Amino acid sequence: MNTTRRTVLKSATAGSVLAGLIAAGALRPTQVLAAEWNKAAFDAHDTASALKGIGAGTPMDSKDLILKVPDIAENGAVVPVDVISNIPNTTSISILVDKNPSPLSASFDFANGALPEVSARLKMGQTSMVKAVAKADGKFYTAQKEVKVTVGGCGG
Amino acid sequence: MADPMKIRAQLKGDVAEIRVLMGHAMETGQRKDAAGKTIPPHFIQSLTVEVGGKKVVEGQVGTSVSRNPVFGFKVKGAKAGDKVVVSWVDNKGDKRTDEAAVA
Amino acid sequence: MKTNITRLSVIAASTAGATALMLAGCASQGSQSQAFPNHASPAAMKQATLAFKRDFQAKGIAGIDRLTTDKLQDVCNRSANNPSPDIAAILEHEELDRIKYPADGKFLGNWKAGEKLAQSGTGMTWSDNPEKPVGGNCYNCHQLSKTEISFGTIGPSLLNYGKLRGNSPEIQKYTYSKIYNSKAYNACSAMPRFGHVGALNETQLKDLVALLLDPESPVNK
Amino acid sequence: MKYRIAVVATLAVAGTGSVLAQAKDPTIAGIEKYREMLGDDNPAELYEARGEILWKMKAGPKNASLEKCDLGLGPGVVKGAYVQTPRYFADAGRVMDIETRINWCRTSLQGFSEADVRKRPFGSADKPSEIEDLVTYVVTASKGMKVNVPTSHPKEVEAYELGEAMFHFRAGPYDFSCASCHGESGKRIRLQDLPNLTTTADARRAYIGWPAYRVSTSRVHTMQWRINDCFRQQRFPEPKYMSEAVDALITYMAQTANGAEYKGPALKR
Repeated sequence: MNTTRRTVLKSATAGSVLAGLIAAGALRPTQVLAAEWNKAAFDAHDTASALKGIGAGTPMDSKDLILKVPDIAENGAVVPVDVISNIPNTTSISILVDKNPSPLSASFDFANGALPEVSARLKMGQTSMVKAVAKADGKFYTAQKEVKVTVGGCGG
Repeated sequence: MADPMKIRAQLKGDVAEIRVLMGHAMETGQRKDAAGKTIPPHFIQSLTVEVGGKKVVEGQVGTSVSRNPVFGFKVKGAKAGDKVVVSWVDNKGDKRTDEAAVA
Repeated sequence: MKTNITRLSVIAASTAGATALMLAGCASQGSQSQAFPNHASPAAMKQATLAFKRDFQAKGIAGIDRLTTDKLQDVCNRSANNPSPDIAAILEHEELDRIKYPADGKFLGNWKAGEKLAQSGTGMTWSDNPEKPVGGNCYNCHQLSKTEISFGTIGPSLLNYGKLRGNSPEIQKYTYSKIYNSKAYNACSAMPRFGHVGALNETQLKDLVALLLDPESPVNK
Repeated sequence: MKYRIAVVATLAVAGTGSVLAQAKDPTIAGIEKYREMLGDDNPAELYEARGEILWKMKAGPKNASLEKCDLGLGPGVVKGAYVQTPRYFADAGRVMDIETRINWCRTSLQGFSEADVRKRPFGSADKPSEIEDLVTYVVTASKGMKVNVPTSHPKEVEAYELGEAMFHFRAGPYDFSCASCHGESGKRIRLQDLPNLTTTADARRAYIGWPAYRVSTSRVHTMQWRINDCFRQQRFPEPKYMSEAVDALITYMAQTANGAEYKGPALKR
């Protein structure tokens, strides 16, 4: 479902493809207005299932996908994450935290001049790999980095 | 009612840098209150950003986005004065739309 | 350790009754005197005492009786934490005499339980549940292991504490004593008197001694 | 007495994990990068926006807004007021910090009772208190201005001296004073730097970081809260909200921090 949603955004400028999809029954008309929340992907309890949920399968490592995270988080409640894709024709970026109860944190589709870049702030329950996944020309790419979540304050 | 969003859209060259701050609990559904009762999940699920009448970003988010979320995007080809409209919808159906102009 | 000779002689001089075990135990660590400046005049300190009585209220387990200072606190407050060597020696002696040692004569507990205790910073505050065990607060102020990168620096690093000192009965007893009542070795030390005030019980103190001395503990790995 | 200081110096050099060695620790660099990446987008802005509405809204038994509140620079002047408090207010006959003063206006102008404003000073992430919103609004209006707390009135001198003495008072089950954590330079609890509030440089750095939105609690904390929670961690009983004792401690810190540029509510762990 998510794959089709992405196609929709990407082809928002190419009306004919869209009309074709609707005609072919691949899309319900409501999906054109607002994609349904990808419950399967967000509810997945491990990274592999979450990746499957967004249609990414096993993404390829890419040096052109830049993931900026702090090495150490002073607190896991807010971990700043920046993702920049230098992969041509990137249309979407997703962010995952391997060890969170639900690894998929967020997924963004870009169109109409939006650069394939996003910054967000995530919760992390513990030290974990953070992954960025980008989609470009139908292929999925990934980059990952570890963020150490520390115990802070007086602990009382 | 949810707090109004804080939207900043600043033009650098022909790229608008958009920063959005949303007031939301982003409750995971895994926390317990003082009485030990589980607090039900309450979180933003989707957001959209429009610039100059065109949808530029469509996002879906889960419970692991921090409380009072902050997002940053960049949009090429924007002009000063372009209207930036940001909307979000949460899992309870609450929603909010706010706007600002590219400066 | 030879570099600490000055420190050793200082301690020996300041606590006339110092034993060999103390000297060995304090060799490279010990507690630091609080050397911060206190310009507050005695008159201002008196006003402060009154203000605490007037403007503070009991909450949870933290009663206003906590504002009543004992002799040691009084001396430290009045001397900006620098009592004369003679007075410090007397105070340290008194505190040493107050230490209650385990009836079974054993000082080593379970280092794994000790590590958990060392991580915990809870206990004794007005928001703490008095039914729950008090934490050791160790990492708040000390480095203890290579694995825990989030550690404080108010107290000295205790990394390799046991490796550096061995595990002799004297060291065990000194370590137990130091956690039980740090003021027995430095009258105005910044470190709480965990055993003396009943924050940590005998089992907990032994677990912490094991954390510091057990060769298998992350402190000595 | 000098020898004790010398001993500490010896320790720092000889200690196995000395402070000097830790200064180059990658952990510290990592934490610095984290703080830098947090950036400027501060949820405190949500509090500020609500606070402005509350400031201008008619409320209380007298159905009045706070727009005529005198925060020290004359009725209605909000800009710059924060960086000139705590100060002596003749109408109240005492030194007040910004929070005490705003509440004074809520009682005198809006007709709220003393009990009303003391009822729930510290809110929660789910339900911030009105005073937290109001304080955030007022302090944000001093963003970019220099801390310039008056020091000449006898009551201001007295408050400073009381605050300083309280700062050094050790008591309680753990023998802690404020100075136990904030009396030496270059120390930290866990990974959090502890400003030495007896020095100008650190007092400035600390003072301009409050009020703050803390990500660990997901809410704005005021300086009244900051002092309150320090005493909790100090294992003391609770300081009374807006008491002269609390305002004296804030005065001590603010006067020490004079000259610092106030950056607005901070975003921190």
